[in-house]
Formats: sequence, structure tokens, C-alpha cells
Amino acid sequence: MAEITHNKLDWQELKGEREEVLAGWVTGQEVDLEDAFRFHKALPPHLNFGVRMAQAKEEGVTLAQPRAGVADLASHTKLLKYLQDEGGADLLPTTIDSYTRQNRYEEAEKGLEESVREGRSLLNGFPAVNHGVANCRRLVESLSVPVQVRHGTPDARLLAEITLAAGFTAYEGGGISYNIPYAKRVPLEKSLRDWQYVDRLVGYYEEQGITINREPFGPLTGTLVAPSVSHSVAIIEGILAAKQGVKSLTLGYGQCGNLMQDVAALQTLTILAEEYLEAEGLTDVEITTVFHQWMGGFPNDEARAFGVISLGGAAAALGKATKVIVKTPHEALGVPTKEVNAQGIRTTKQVLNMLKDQVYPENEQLALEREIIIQETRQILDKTLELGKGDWALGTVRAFEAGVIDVPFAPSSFNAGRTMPARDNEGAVRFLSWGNLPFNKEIQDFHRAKLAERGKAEKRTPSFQMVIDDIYAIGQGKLIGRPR
Amino acid sequence: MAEITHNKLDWQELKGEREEVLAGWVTGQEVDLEDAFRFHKALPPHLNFGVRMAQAKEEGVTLAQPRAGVADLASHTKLLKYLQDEGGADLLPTTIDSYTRQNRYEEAEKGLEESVREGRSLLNGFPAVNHGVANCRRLVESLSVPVQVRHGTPDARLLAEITLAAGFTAYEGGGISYNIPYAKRVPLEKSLRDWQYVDRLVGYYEEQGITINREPFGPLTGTLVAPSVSHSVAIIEGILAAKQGVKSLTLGYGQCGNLMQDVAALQTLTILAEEYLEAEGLTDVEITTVFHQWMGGFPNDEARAFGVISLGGAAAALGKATKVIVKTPHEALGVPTKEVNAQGIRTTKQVLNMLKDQVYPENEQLALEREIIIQETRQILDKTLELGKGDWALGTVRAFEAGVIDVPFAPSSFNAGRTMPARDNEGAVRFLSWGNLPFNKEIQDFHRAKLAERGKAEKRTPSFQMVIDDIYAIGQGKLIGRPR
Amino acid sequence: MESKKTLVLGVIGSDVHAVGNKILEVSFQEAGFNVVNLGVLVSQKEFVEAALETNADAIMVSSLYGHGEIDVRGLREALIEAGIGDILMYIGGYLVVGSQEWSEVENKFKQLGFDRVYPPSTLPEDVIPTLRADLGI
Amino acid sequence: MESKKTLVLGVIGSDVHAVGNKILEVSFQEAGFNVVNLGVLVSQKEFVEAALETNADAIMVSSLYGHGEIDVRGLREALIEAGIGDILMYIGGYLVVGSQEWSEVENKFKQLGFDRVYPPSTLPEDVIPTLRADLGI
Ligand code: B12
Ligand code: B12
Repeated sequence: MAEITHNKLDWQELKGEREEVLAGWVTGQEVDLEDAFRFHKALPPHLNFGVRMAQAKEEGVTLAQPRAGVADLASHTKLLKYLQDEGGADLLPTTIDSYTRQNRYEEAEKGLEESVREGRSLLNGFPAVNHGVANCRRLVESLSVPVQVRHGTPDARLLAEITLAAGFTAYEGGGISYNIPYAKRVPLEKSLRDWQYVDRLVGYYEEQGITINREPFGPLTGTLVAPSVSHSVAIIEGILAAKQGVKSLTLGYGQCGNLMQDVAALQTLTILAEEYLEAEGLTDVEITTVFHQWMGGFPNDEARAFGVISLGGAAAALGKATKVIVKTPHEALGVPTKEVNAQGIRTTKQVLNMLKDQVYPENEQLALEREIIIQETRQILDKTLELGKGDWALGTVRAFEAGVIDVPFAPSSFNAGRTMPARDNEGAVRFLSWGNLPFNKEIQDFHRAKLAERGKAEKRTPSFQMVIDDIYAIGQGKLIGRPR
Repeated sequence: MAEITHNKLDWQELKGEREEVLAGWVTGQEVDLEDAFRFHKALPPHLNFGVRMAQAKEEGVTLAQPRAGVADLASHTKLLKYLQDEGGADLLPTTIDSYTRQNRYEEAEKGLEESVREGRSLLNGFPAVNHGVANCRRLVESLSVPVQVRHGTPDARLLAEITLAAGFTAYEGGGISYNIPYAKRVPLEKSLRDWQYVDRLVGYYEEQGITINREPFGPLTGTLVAPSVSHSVAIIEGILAAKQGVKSLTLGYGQCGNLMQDVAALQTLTILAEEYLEAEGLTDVEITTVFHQWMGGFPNDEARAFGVISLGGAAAALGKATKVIVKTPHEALGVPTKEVNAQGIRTTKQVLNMLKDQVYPENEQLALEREIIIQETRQILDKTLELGKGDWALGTVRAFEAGVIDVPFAPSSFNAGRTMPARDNEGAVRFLSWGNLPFNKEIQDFHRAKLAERGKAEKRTPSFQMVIDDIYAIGQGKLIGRPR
Repeated sequence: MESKKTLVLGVIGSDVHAVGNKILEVSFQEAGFNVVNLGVLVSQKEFVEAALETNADAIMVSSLYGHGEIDVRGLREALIEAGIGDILMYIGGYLVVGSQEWSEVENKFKQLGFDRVYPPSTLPEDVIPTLRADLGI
Repeated sequence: MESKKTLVLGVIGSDVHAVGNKILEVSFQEAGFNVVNLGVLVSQKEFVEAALETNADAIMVSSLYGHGEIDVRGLREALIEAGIGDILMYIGGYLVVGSQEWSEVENKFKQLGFDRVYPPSTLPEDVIPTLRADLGI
């Protein structure tokens, strides 16, 4: 494999690879780009994801989008329509099952068949590759809001070919965010390159005047990921996507739980992204944001889960996220029914509507919180670029090797796993140990002081037990895992 | 009737009146103060409401208390125990039925009998007078958290005699807040005097070393009541209570819905109360606060109601209220079952716990919001005292006559009803017309500007239609009643 | 206008919910009715007397607090006794304690003598056309 | 200590939920077990081989993502074939898609060859005493 670079792939040179990819499953034959372009051009603008996001950004409102996917087409269509009509979802998803995510299409096929036979979904999502272009189009056509592919696939080339050809107008994922939290042994060089393929495909659609929204997966492992870590990944994936011609970009962040930190994170995400994209000369990209309601362990009790969901909605609205990904009151119980899923959306929309004309006030603490995130992110990104000698793709590979970017609790063997995040005395996510994150002394002292403060309040020395306590905390009805 | 004053009633002189009051219903005979004092003194401190409130204030946490009451004793006991054990209520209520509130004990008796016969509550609360001292004691003894009497009774003398003798340690209401929103033709002189009786009785308990917590009803009509109006009433009732010897005082405020205004309201309530009590030399009173989750019309949909409840919990926590009165997801459907009631508590507690270590940041806008509330409240209170020539009771009667205090949507014919509240463009409650509220030009201009701003955004002239739209708004899923 | 129809409006029993009553008053007025609003805490007797005195065309009863079931018993009979037994009578609000099956509630109050029964989330515009029709205008 | 019992730990199938696995590793270690953690995305074959190689006393399977039902079929048979058919085997997590009646789920997985089956909110301290008892320590 040639050394990876962040340069734009040559579409003509991709020909051979595309043929291979499309041969990966029988439905690959259904992909016909000319036909796909015709289909997209005939779609009304209100079904285009990027257009809807840009409009929301302009209006300063936050849209609500659920997660949802079941195995068979009829049930999945029914599910999405329900979330649209009864949940009031502004945007829809199609969550892909875990076999497809690992390119195990045979197993997905088995799961699909068995699901149809048993009349209940044995898959945890919709196997879009197995369904193929024609079937997926039927889905897209039957909805009245835009729909996005959401998954967790290190090699998502075939899935992209099929779903984009089918008329989906948004595609989640990226070479880091859909590898490090979702795989164990996939080298970053490979996933980065496979996602460059996807981004180049999207760029090709853009060349035809068709906007496909791209969204790096912000929350990563969803468990105590500090803003600077997820911002770094989001911005790198944003740059890598834009280099391939992506024009509509939604960068994500998963709720940490301290309102001030969450608002600061949302505010800094756009600032930093614009800065770094501009430095690469990538100025014609529309950047919007997505806030994920708490991605870690939820309370079992529905009533308590509604509280967590609402707080997430509040942070999204006060941080002026362009959209929010909604959890359901059954998050800790299993994949939700459509009714329960719609409840999560409605709770969120009530909160969004009630807060949409309100602002989170500018103040010194918020400014400090922003400053910390900005400094940390710059330190990570600048070191990454340095390691890559000016190349973001190469820099990313080397940064992960060196632990300069390091995602907590990630299963990937290409992630150093040397950091230990924990909450401070106000519940903001800080670092108990920062491993090799290239933080300067000022930042290191900041984290040390913050955790010392908590340790003092709890009369214990910060340790891994504190981290474990924090992991369970929200599920047990609180934010900070205080000793009992 | 002698002209009303705010002076302390002479306990000895009350003898005759007490006999009359106790003769109001057969259970009055059960009241034996000596026995009551013995009972209270034997109660463990964790069952004392005021003690628990003072402790929460000290710890800086917000306690959660539901509303609940059904007709018969067994069911009511079961209900409260459920809310305590399954809901996790920190404090319990006993909501009194509406016949008792109007001193119609015969009708309450009928309702009680019929409820027992039909096996469902035909009363909207617990008729404590009809149950009597011995029965109420059984209730108090079977609980493990403090319990308060919550009602809406202009003449609550007999109810107080019976429930305090039974061991309740907290009593809601006041001569204004349980008259103006709860009655039509009860003169303020009468209700103020009847509540002085109650407060004097509480003062007599205090003289024996028994703390009875008193709580003026903060939200009044619950419908777009601006903070300065409810603060004025709360502080006057606080002063009147303290004059009679009350030492544990919880002042209330009902959520308006704009987070900044709600936080400012909670912050100013204590500041102002302490200031005005001190001016009267009433310095040994423990002042705590209660925040009421949105008291106006709720959404029918449970999921949406959970959103409203959570936002209320968030405002209570961020405003550092000492306790929050919890609504339920069935608020717009009818009196809730115990399960649904417990859900409201758990949602609230999740939000409280997650926010308890967080602060709402100090900032300029908040300071301005506080300043507005402080100035308005001072203007109302100072004019009231002036009208009363230094007497708060007399001043109150005259202030209501003059519309210097004026509660929106109040049924009482002793309330001027000349103000018209409406939301501004950020959803804070302002005045479209302030009637005779004694606001200076600066304040008047402020309200005018705020509503002009909204009018401009909505391209309409502010009018009563805007008020109607605001009344329906939260029930219809938003905060501000924008034209469709 | 001479032809204005007269409505007697009020919240029955020990009920003090004043907000909906206020909105109904304004809305019925704007819709061209002559409204006699008795406000909250209205007894059966007051309803009957007001209807007689104003020669009303309809009585609009509200009950929000849950005791409606007890409060309205005998109202139709009292109207009959007063000689205006066939006057049009609507009721709306939270008519019972808790939430019961709506069709049951509706039935119960129809048997108690109401011509139309409305659930709590009723808006004025949901009622006015029907009211006009029932009054033949 | 010589007498340390060995546990093979892993998340089966295409499942990447790594957090619970990490916590279980630390907790079992602290409780005095010798832990061989295979991490996430573990195939049946890897479980069998690791158990053989380390002469393990028990296999602790996690499945969080809902496909557990499909992923574990045949695991007990593969262990029998490898000659360690009677090894103690636990499973825990979100074992099926959606939420089903727990007793049904438990039954299903017992029939699939697991000695004990744990629901998602299981804490390490809920398991360790039972594990000790089952291993006779
Ligand atoms: C504000 C409020 C109060 C305020 C009232 C202030 C005041 N004086 O007006 C206060 C705080 C004082 C209060 C007190 C009580 N309340 Co209250 N209150 C409410 C609340 C939150 C909103 C009511 C409101 O103003 N809605 C807005 C207006 C515009 O709507 P509306 O009143 O429903 O009226 C509309 C329709 O119903 C319809 N309509 C009404 N009447 C009629 C008549 C006709 C003929 C027609 C066609 C239509 C119609 O048209 C109206 C306009 O759209 C409701 C719950 C809710 N809806 O969210 C509870 C609620 C009505 N209250 C309730 C109760 C029980 C009480 C109390 C007993 C206290 C308690 N246990 O908590 C006391 C009773 C006091 C008394 N004696 O009456 C219950 C009734 C329960 C039941 N029936 O099962 C409710 C439903 C709350 C609950 N879920 O427990 N309350
Ligand atoms: C964080 C998280 C993620 C992260 C995981 C990051 C990572 N690499 O670790 C991300 C975002 C990547 C993710 C992805 C997905 N997730 Co996920 N995720 C969660 C979440 C929110 C928390 C899990 C967690 O870390 N909990 C904390 C740890 C400490 O608890 P635990 O994992 O449950 O483990 C404890 C117990 O279960 C028990 N235990 C576990 N195993 C064993 C084994 C034995 C022998 C014993 C005794 C005990 C035991 O002990 C552990 C320690 O206490 C849960 C929902 C929840 N719980 O709130 C969903 C959840 C598990 N995920 C789910 C799903 C479906 C997915 C996805 C398919 C995406 C989707 N459709 O939304 C993908 C699957 C990816 C894949 N291929 O596996 C579902 C599973 C549904 C079902 N089975 O019906 C859940 C329940 C959410 C839901 N309601 O839909 N997820």
C-alpha cells in the first residue's frame, strides 16, 4: 500500500477499485451513477439533508433526529414513517445492522431471512446492502423529510455506493470515527483510505450539483470523551472529507453532561473547524453541528431516562447545535419500539421549542471553558500536522501511533488507550491522566487542579475507581460518581 | 371588624375564637395542644419539615416534593408511601380536597363516603378535617420523610388546628395567596386575619420549641405571573407570618419558562425577603425557597410533559431552590395515578442530581434580570407599606384595592385584574399592560421595549390575542405563542 | 344587534379555575354572542337565576377540578322546575377526578342532562360552529 | 498464588462494546482471578482456543449489541468437540434485540449451553460471589 496522503483521489483511477467494491455483493450491480444523478436531481429540495441543515443553521433552530433501523423493508419503512408523523422527527436515519458494518453480508442475509420468518427483527439495524438500490429507493420515496445512513462501518464503500445511488442524501462516518470505536484490527491507513473513497464518491456527486451531507461520528466511544479529543477527530475527518470534494459537513459532539462544558464544546467546534479548514484553503464548505444526547450508559428507569434526554435537548438548544441526535427512554433496555422512539423525539422537541429563543449567557467561566477546549484541540491538531509533515492523513496515522490522539475505552489496537478521563467537581470531563496527548504545562496543571479539587471534596485520591464510578453514574441517577 | 394590623395576636385573647373554630366540625374536639406538643417532641428530627429544609439549604441541594391526595385514609397512606419509596420523594404532601378548602365539610363527608363506597376517589384531595386528628396521626407515623399540608383554603383555621395537632410539620398557604387565586368574594381583611390566626398558632408551637414550616403559595394563579408580583405577595406573607412568630419560612415562585428569568427570580427572592424582614426587625427566621414546575396548562402528551417537567427541574437546580414541587406527565389529563406521580418525581430527581454540582454562570444579562425584579418588587412593596402607613396588613388590603398589587387571571373580586402579562421575544414574562402597578418610567419603558421587540419579530401589535396565545403555548409544545 | 344570542357562562361548584373561563368569555363575545359570565365558584342556583333573568339561550358550564360529577347533579331538574327545562346546556373541562375513558365520561354527563360534553383540550373554535348550529344561527 | 482460577473474557461476534468488558477485566482481576481478556469482536473459535491454551476454568461471554442469539449458537458444541465440554460458561449483556421478558431470555441462553445468564445492569459484585461458588472457591 502506498503511503497515505490527504490528497484528492483521482476519480478515473478509482474505476478499478469501484468495480471490485461493487462486486462485493450481488446488489452492487444495481448501482448506475447516471441513473442515481437523475434520481437525486428529481428529488424535491426539502428531501435534501444538506439543504435542510443549512436552512436550520440560517434560522438558528435545532432539528431533532432519531436513530432507527430494523431488518426488513416494510417494517423499516413503517418505523421511519411513524417517527416522522407521530414523533415529529425533522430528519430521519437509517441505522445499519452490525453484520453489514463488518461487511459480513452473508450473515446479514441470514439475519434478514430469519427476521422475516420470525416476524421480529433479529438484526440491530437495516441491512441496506442486502436490500439493494431499488428497495432503498422505495424507502427514500415514501418519506417526507431527508434521510441519512447511520452505521459504524470501517469499510463503508459498498454501503455508500448503494445508499447514495438509492437517493439517501446524507452519510455518517469517517476513517477514524468509524474505525477506532468500532473495530479492533483495522489499520487506520486502511480505514482512512476507504473513507477517502466514500468522500471522493460524495465529491463526485457534488460535481454533478448534488449535495450529499457528510457527518463524522462525533461521540466516538460515547464514554467520557473530552471535547478536545472528539473535536480533533471531527476536524481532521472534516478536512479529509473536504479534500475529496465534500461541501456539506456536519461535525458532531456527544454530550458530556456539564452544561457549561457542553455549550463551550458546541461553540468552539465551528470556530475551530472553520479555522483549520480555512488554513487548508477549504473555504466553500457549509459547516453545521450535531449534538448527541448522552451516549454512555443510561438509567433503566424510563422516567429517569426522560430526564437525561431532556437535559441533552437543553444543552443542544442552548449550545445552538444545528441538530440533535435523540435517545429514547428505553436506551438502557434494548432497541426501542417505534412508540418509545417517538416519545424520545417529542420530549426533545418540547425542550428544543421551549428554549429555542433563549440564549446561554456569555460569561467568564464559559470563555475559560472555550479557551481550554481551543488550546487543547490546537495542541493536538498542530502536533498531528507536524507528525504528518503537513499531511493530515499521514499525521493522523502517526498521531494515533504516538498517542497524540487517544480515544478512551476504544477497542481498536491502533489506539494507544493511555488516557484516563474523569469528571471534575462540577461534572465536566477532564483528564486524570492524559497519556501522550501533547498538552502543555498550563493545560496539564489545569486538569491536575480540577481533579485534585474533586478528590478533596470526596476525600479520596483520584484513581481508576473514580473513572468506573463515573461510567456508572448517569445510569445510577447522578452525573458524578461520588463514593457512597 | 377592627381595622386590620400586622401586629402579633395575643394568644390569650384568641381563646374564644379558637373554641368557635374547633366547633366547626366534630373532629375539632380531638384537638388537645398539650398532647400535640408531646407528639411533636417525640417525632424524630428527620420527620420535621423545617429541619429537613434547613439541612438542604446548608448542603446546597434541591429536594423534590410531589402533590398528592385522595379521599380515604388507607388509599392516601398507600399513595404517599409509594411516592416515598418508588418515587424517591424527599418530602411529602397531603393535598386537601376542594370542598374542605371552602369549609364545606358536609360535602367533603359525602364525597368521602361515596369514594369509599365506589372504591375510587371522588374528591380531588384528602379531607383532613373530616378524618380528624387521630387518623391523620396514623398517616404521619407511617411515613419516613416529613409531610406538609397543601391546599388553597382562604379560612384554614380548623384545618391547621387539626393537622398540626396530628403531627404535620409544615403548612402551605397565606392570607393573599390562598385567597386571591382561590376565592371570589372573600375580603382580604378576613383571609389575612384568618391566616394570622394560623400563623399565631404556628408561633405558639414555636414557643414550645416545635418548628412548623410555613410556605406562602408562590405561583398564585400559575399563569404568566411575573416574578415581581409573586415575590411581593410572598414577602408580605412572609412578614405577616413572622410577625406572628413563624420561624421557618419557605418562599415560593412558579416557573415562568425563561431560564434566565427563573434563575434571577430564585436568586432575588431570598435577597429581597431577607432585606424586608430585617427592616421589620424579623431576623431570626430561616428562609428557604420553593420552585414550582410550570403551573399553567401542560401538553396532553406524556413525552412532551416530561420535557416540561425536566426543564422545571433544571431551573430549580440551577437557581438553587431549596425544594421543587413536581408536576406529573399526566398534568393535562387529570389527577395522576401514584405510578405516574412517581415518574414525575424520578424524572425531576435525575435532572436535579445531574445538575446539583453545576452553577448557572453569573453574567450581565442575569444581573440585569435580577435588577428588574428587585426594582419592580421594591416599587410594589414600598408603595404597599406607604398605603398601609407602615402596616403590612393594612397596606396589603389597600394595595389590592388600588391595583398596586394585581394578580393576573385571579378570580377574586378584590383583585383589580387590570394587568396583562405576555412573553417577550425570549420568552420571559413581561407586562403588556401593568394596570396600576406602581412602576416608574424606567421599568415601564423596559416592558414597552421588550414587547415592542416581540411584536416586531412577529409582525403584529401586542394585544390580548398575544396573551391568549401565550396561555396555550406550552400546552401546544412551545414557550412563546407565536402566530402560526 | 338585536338578534344576539345570550350565553350564561360559569365554573360550577367550589372550582376556581379562572383562566379557561376568561378565554371562553372573550372568544364567545368575539364570535358575536352576548355573554353573561358568572365567573368561578358558581352554584346551581346562580346558574338557574342568571338564565331566567337574562332570558338566556344556552348555559355553558365549566368544571375543571374534578368534582363536576357531584356538582352538576340536579341542575337539569332545577332548570325544569324553573320552567326553562329545555334550555341548551354544554359542559366542558376535567369532568371527573383522574382520567377516565372519554366515551364513559361523555355518556355520564349526557345522562346528567347536558346536550354536549367537551374534553379539556377543547379550543373555543372547536365549539363555536356547533353552538351556532344548535342555536339555529 | 498458584491456586488462581483462570477466566477467559470476551465480547462475541461483531460486537464492539468495550466499556463493560474493560470494567469486568479490572474487577475480576481485583477479585483475585487470572483474567485472559480477548476484548471485543471475538469469534467462537477464539474463545475455544483461548480456553484450551490457558487451561481456563470458565468462559465469560458478553454480548451487548443484540445479535447474541445468533452469535453463540454452536459454542457449547464447539467446546465439547474440543474436549472441554463441561467448562463453566456465563453470558451477560443485552442478549437479544429489543427488550424481551427476562425469564424467556434466560431460558433461551441456558438452552444454548450457558450455566448462568445475566441481564444488562449487572454489576461485577453481583457476579463474583456466584462465580466463586460455582468454581468451588
Ligand atoms: C392553572 C391551574 C390551576 C391554578 C388555577 C388558577 C386560577 N384561579 O385560575 C391553581 C394553581 C390555583 C389550581 C388549583 C387547583 N387545581 Co388546577 N390546574 C391548573 C392547570 C395547570 C391549567 C388550567 C388552565 O388554566 N388551563 C388553560 C385554560 C385555557 O384551559 P382550560 O382551563 O382547560 O379551559 C379550556 C377547556 O377546558 C375548555 N373548556 C373549559 N370549560 C368549558 C366549558 C364548555 C362548555 C366548553 C365547550 C369548553 C370548556 O375550553 C377552555 C378554553 O380553551 C390544570 C392542568 C392543565 N390543563 O395543564 C390543572 C388542573 C385543572 N387542576 C387540578 C386540580 C385538582 C386542582 C386543585 C384541586 C389542586 C390540586 N389538587 O392540585 C386546585 C383546585 C382549586 C379549586 N378549588 O378549584 C386538576 C384537575 C384534575 C381532575 N379533574 O382530575 C388539573 C387537571 C391538574 C391535574 N392533573 O391534577 N389549578
Ligand atoms: C456506549 C454504547 C455504545 C458505544 C460503544 C463504544 C465502545 N466501543 O465501547 C457505541 C456508540 C460505539 C455503540 C455502538 C452501537 N450500539 Co451501543 N450502546 C452503548 C450504551 C449507551 C452503553 C454501553 C456501556 O458502555 N455501558 C456501560 C457498561 C459498564 O455496562 P455494560 O456494557 O452493560 O456491561 C455491564 C453489564 O452488562 C454486565 N455484563 C456485560 N457482559 C457481561 C458478561 C458476563 C458474563 C456478566 C456476568 C456480566 C456482563 O457487566 C458489565 C459491567 O457492569 C448502551 C445502552 C446503555 N446501557 O445505556 C448501548 C447499546 C448496548 N447499544 C446498542 C446498539 C444496538 C448499538 C449499535 C448497533 C448502534 C445502534 N443501533 O444504535 C452499535 C453496535 C456497534 C457494534 N458493532 O457493536 C443497543 C443494544 C440493543 C439491544 N441489544 O437490543 C443498546 C442497549 C442501546 C439501545 N437501547 O439501542 N454503543
